[in-house]
Amino acid sequence: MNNRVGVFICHCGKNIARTVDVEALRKEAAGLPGVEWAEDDMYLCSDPGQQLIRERIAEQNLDAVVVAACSPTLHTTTFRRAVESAGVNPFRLEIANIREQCSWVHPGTAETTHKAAALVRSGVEKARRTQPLEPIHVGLQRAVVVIGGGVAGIQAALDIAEAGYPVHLVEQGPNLGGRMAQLSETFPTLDCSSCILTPKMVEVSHHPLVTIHTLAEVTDVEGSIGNFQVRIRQQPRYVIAEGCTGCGDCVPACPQVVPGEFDRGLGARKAIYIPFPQAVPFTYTLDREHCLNQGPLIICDRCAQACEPRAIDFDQQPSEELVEAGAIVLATGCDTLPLSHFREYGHDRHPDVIDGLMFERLLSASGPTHGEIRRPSDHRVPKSIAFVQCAGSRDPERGKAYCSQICCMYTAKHALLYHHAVPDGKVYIFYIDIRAGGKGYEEFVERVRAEDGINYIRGKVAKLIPKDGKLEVWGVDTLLGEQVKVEVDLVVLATALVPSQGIQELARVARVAIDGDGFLSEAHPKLRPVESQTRGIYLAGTAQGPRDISATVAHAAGAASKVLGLFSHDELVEEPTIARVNEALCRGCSFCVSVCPYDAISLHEGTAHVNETLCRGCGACTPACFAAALGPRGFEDDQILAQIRALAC
Amino acid sequence: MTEHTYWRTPLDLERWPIPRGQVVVLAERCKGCELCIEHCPVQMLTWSADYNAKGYRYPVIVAGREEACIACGYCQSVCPDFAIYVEIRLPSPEAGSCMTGS
Amino acid sequence: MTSLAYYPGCSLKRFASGCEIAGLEAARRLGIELVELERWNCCGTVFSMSSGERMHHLGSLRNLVRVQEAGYPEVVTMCAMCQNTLRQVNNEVRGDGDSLAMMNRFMDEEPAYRGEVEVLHYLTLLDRLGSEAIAARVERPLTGLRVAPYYGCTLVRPPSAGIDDPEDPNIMERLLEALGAKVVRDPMRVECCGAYMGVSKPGTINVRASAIHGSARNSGAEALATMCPLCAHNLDAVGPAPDEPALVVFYFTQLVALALGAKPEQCLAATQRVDPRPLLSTKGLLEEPQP
Amino acid sequence: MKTSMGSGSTRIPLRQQVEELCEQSIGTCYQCGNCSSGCPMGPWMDALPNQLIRRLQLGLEDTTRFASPWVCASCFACGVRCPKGIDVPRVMEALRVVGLRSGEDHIGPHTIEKKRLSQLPQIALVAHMRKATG
Amino acid sequence: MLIGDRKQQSYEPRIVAFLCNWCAYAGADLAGTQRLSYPPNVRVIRLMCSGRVDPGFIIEAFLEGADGVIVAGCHPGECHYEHGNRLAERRMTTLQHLLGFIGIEQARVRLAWVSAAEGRKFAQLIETTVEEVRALGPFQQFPRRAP
Repeated sequence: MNNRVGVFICHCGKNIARTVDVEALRKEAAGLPGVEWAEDDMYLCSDPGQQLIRERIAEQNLDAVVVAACSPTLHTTTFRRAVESAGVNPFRLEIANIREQCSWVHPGTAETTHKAAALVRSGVEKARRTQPLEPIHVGLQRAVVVIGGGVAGIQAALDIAEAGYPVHLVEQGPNLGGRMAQLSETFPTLDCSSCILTPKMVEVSHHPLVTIHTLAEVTDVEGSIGNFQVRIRQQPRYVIAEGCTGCGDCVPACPQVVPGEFDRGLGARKAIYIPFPQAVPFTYTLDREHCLNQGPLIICDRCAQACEPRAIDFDQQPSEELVEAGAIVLATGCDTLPLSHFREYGHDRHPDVIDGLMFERLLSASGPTHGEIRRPSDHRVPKSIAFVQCAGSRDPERGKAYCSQICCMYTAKHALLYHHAVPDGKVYIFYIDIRAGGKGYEEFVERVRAEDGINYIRGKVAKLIPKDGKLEVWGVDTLLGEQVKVEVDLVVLATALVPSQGIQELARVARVAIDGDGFLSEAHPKLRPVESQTRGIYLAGTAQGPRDISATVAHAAGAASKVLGLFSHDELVEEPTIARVNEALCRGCSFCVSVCPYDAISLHEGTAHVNETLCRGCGACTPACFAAALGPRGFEDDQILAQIRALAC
Repeated sequence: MTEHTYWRTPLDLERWPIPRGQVVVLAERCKGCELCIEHCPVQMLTWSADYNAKGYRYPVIVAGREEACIACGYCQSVCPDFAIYVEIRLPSPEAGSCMTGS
Repeated sequence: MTSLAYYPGCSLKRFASGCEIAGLEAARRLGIELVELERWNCCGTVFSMSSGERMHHLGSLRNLVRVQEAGYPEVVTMCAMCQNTLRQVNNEVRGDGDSLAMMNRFMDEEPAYRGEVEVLHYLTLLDRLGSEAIAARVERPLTGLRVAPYYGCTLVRPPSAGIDDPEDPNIMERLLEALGAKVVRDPMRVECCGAYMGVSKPGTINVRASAIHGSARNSGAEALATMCPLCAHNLDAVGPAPDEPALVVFYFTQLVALALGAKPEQCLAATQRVDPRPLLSTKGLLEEPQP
Repeated sequence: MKTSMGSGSTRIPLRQQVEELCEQSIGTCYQCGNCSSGCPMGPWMDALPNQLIRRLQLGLEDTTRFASPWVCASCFACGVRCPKGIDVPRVMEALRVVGLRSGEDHIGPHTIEKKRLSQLPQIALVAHMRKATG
Repeated sequence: MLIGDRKQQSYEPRIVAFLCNWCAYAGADLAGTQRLSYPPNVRVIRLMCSGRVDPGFIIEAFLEGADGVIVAGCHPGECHYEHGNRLAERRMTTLQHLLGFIGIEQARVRLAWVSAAEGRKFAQLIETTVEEVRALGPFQQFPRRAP
């Protein structure tokens, strides 16, 4: 126990001295057990004030300090530096908050001084029981794993790699590009989506510091900030990447035609394929699920025979790789609510009821119709289209309670592009509210609204009835107060954005939280939007919540800058005020393990062990410990009990 | 009604030519093991009504499925008696389309 | 032979008797004995949805007490409206102990209802047997008969009282397929026929019936199958406007009885405005089943 | 203006009255109109269901003058489709109850032709009487 | 001497408050910044999280002469440490069941959620707690420990 405590009482001008009798307080403090020196000063936080503390430490050979002043949130760092420079361990400083929680809130009566004295006494009792603590230094692996090869993942990977750090970009599918690659044009500028994405894809694929893992998944994450070990499982492509020249000779040879995922089933592909002409890497993929060779027996090898460079390898096996990384960026993107969800809109599974992403493929020059809008049932050019917004969004009862953010805009874009392609076509947009809150967005919607032949109808659609090759849309115009029935050739549902499949498993593996809708949870909705609740793991793009391309890119750049901020240090310096186990007392009951919010405690050979980089010192484990074997440094039981004794009497 | 996500007929099927083949059966070599009929991925083979000289039924093409052969070569690969083979016709866009797979 | 309590309701004893006669015959042929409750009263026809009108539930509640007295855990209904009203009242009192206690006090001449009876619709009963078991009993498959099931409202809505998905039900389709019929999925099959509004606004029913008949016809149906006496009345007895063609409207039970080999007079006992016999005879469904 | 006996200005506001009767939260409606889109009786209504709810949200006491609740066939389609989980049929029922409590029936045997009366099935008559008479 | 034996004088309840660093303590600081006044009967112990509060601390406070105890943390769902406040809630709920058994009125122990933005709420919390504990009278069930 330290018995050479110095107490320094600040007047804070008149802020404290107005209501607290500082002189009485000093006298009281000087008489407390363990106090070697007590002094007051006008402004302790000023340079002369700090100098005073330093001098007294040296003169009086103090080994712990109590500063009675303002809130510790304001000047802890100031006074820690001051005592440290005088040779006292900074964690032997205690602050008694006699301003915010005493002099400012109570009148100038004896009772206020009385309270201040109690707070000082409490501080002294704690200070006497402090131990010297050293900050924890942790090495830092300056490499990143970015999970998800869409525009968010690409942006984050490029930003980090440009700063000079190696990046592993892990993509589940056979190629990069994500959702953005599927889009035709982007709102509100009508830039061609693949034209602006392709250069980025090429850049990331050629970057010497970026390693791209396609057909790959992260199956396990160990470790913590600065030192993650990420297990990447690589699915076989059955095409040797180095060998494939992308000539495509294998494709006509393949006898198996299947609906392609990239075209949302509106376009076909072979069992050996490349999803789209700009794909990166430009390597073909053999889809064994649809290949004729289902067993180990290879009988149809027509693709292999057609392949001049002999790049097809039916014997490829899954492989695993363990990657060291200091940070992880999750950019797993989004999906849309499946059309089968909407039983009232397509109970007969009408081919001409499609979702917005399918319509993007119909509009896309690289799509199945080369950009000509044709409806799936009979390939005719639709003469009328109904767009149904909020299909599953803003529908807490049967869909998702949230607004999907992008549907108002892409529906307006769809209407405009269709109208340009089919000038005599009729468009009916059924909406509830138009949400166009981006730069140039409202202007874009206004432009679409002004088009002749595009009708915005305020009201939700209850049902679609197939009728004589058309679809009868049952809607309402809530502004007119009349029911609306229109027969159209094609119905496009603006389906709600949902997190990608598999995100729950990834969240479990990476130990990040997900919200009630399945999106990844940010650390703070306003102030820490790109950080997950797990340190060292950052979020980018629609994995965290619905957003459009520009917001996704900004979010990803934000995540990258957080990673770079982390990497700007030589090593991680962690506060030492974390939990500590007295191994002699620990009985290995594991109660602490179950209460720790950070999975920072584990049992090794029957004794609790604290991972110093995961522990954040909340102290939740301590009350759970029956053996009193566990306590957070700086807030240990004996310190708090001494404070209680000092305060309660 | 399929629950498969992508159940619509792709709009560009005709753009995806499928290699075509012509199955040739050497009936007299066949000893009726059924492997070719069993393995044909487009189910275009069935038993003949009559018997060959050895007294076996042999594979014949299902009526109406003459054009179904995708020249995969399964039948000739599995035939233990070299009694069936496929002549490959070059894929052509107008060869017609038949979507296979699930 | 399984024995179950049976609540017919008023319509099945009068203008919808065809539904009951065929339904009972079909049940007999499937080895199910439906024992009609000794005393029963009107269910109230419609469920009162207002918090202040609990007394309207008494009719249904008394019937549930009758089932409880007779010692059956379940009661089978054929009428869609009866099943809806009984089920909703049952749900209401089960979910609200105070309400049940109040109602029991009010019916102090009756034994207190304990809330344990389950209301079961005839369709659910058949579905429990399973398509395969029913298909095995079919003597006169409805081959070639293109039927559009028509659910109307009260079989499927509200979801708490419905027997299948409110937007996309499938139970009648499954059973009709088991009977060998060609099932037509009509998009209007859960849309309201106008219900009781025919009383005060007769014209509305023709409009609704036209839409429903027209949609089923466009979908390729030759007949509609329903389980609701009020739907049957509106779609058949009232029907579309006079100049518009009308499909044959069957009670679902009639098709079951027919397929299971019952005599045509048992299946088609009550008068149907649109005579089903010509349609059935073109399909050879009025002949004696082949052994 | 019609005034209920013994009520005057102390009468409970209509919205509160309806909310108590139907046990639904009228305020959650965001006027998407889905209830009205699929309403089979919509063509015969003088105000669509969403409009009635809007009027109730605003506390307009004259909402009771509309005929719509008496045209509603209680088919429950609106309630099934409401994205906000409002059981709209219950709101309609509450409006009917409010109307009936003022002592006015909206149908009676005398209003129906004798000949039709004998042709109408009891299920329709009982149902309609239950919904439209006090 | 400043500190007399208060039980001899007119009764002023003594409240010990355990505040989490991120929400409740910051809320108490805000009350100060806003110069809200509240009774000086409260003595604050700053902890990193309300989940650190051991029920034993509360008993200890009563043993040492406190008349009431406040535990305050972040609002549910806003815990700086994911769910430490939930642990506090569970521990306090259990403790509440046992208080009567050991002779402490339940009203003497209060669990509250105060955010960093709720200075006024903090001041009101102290006011109402002091009033309620004052009404209960001094806590004298336990013989005071010898100092």
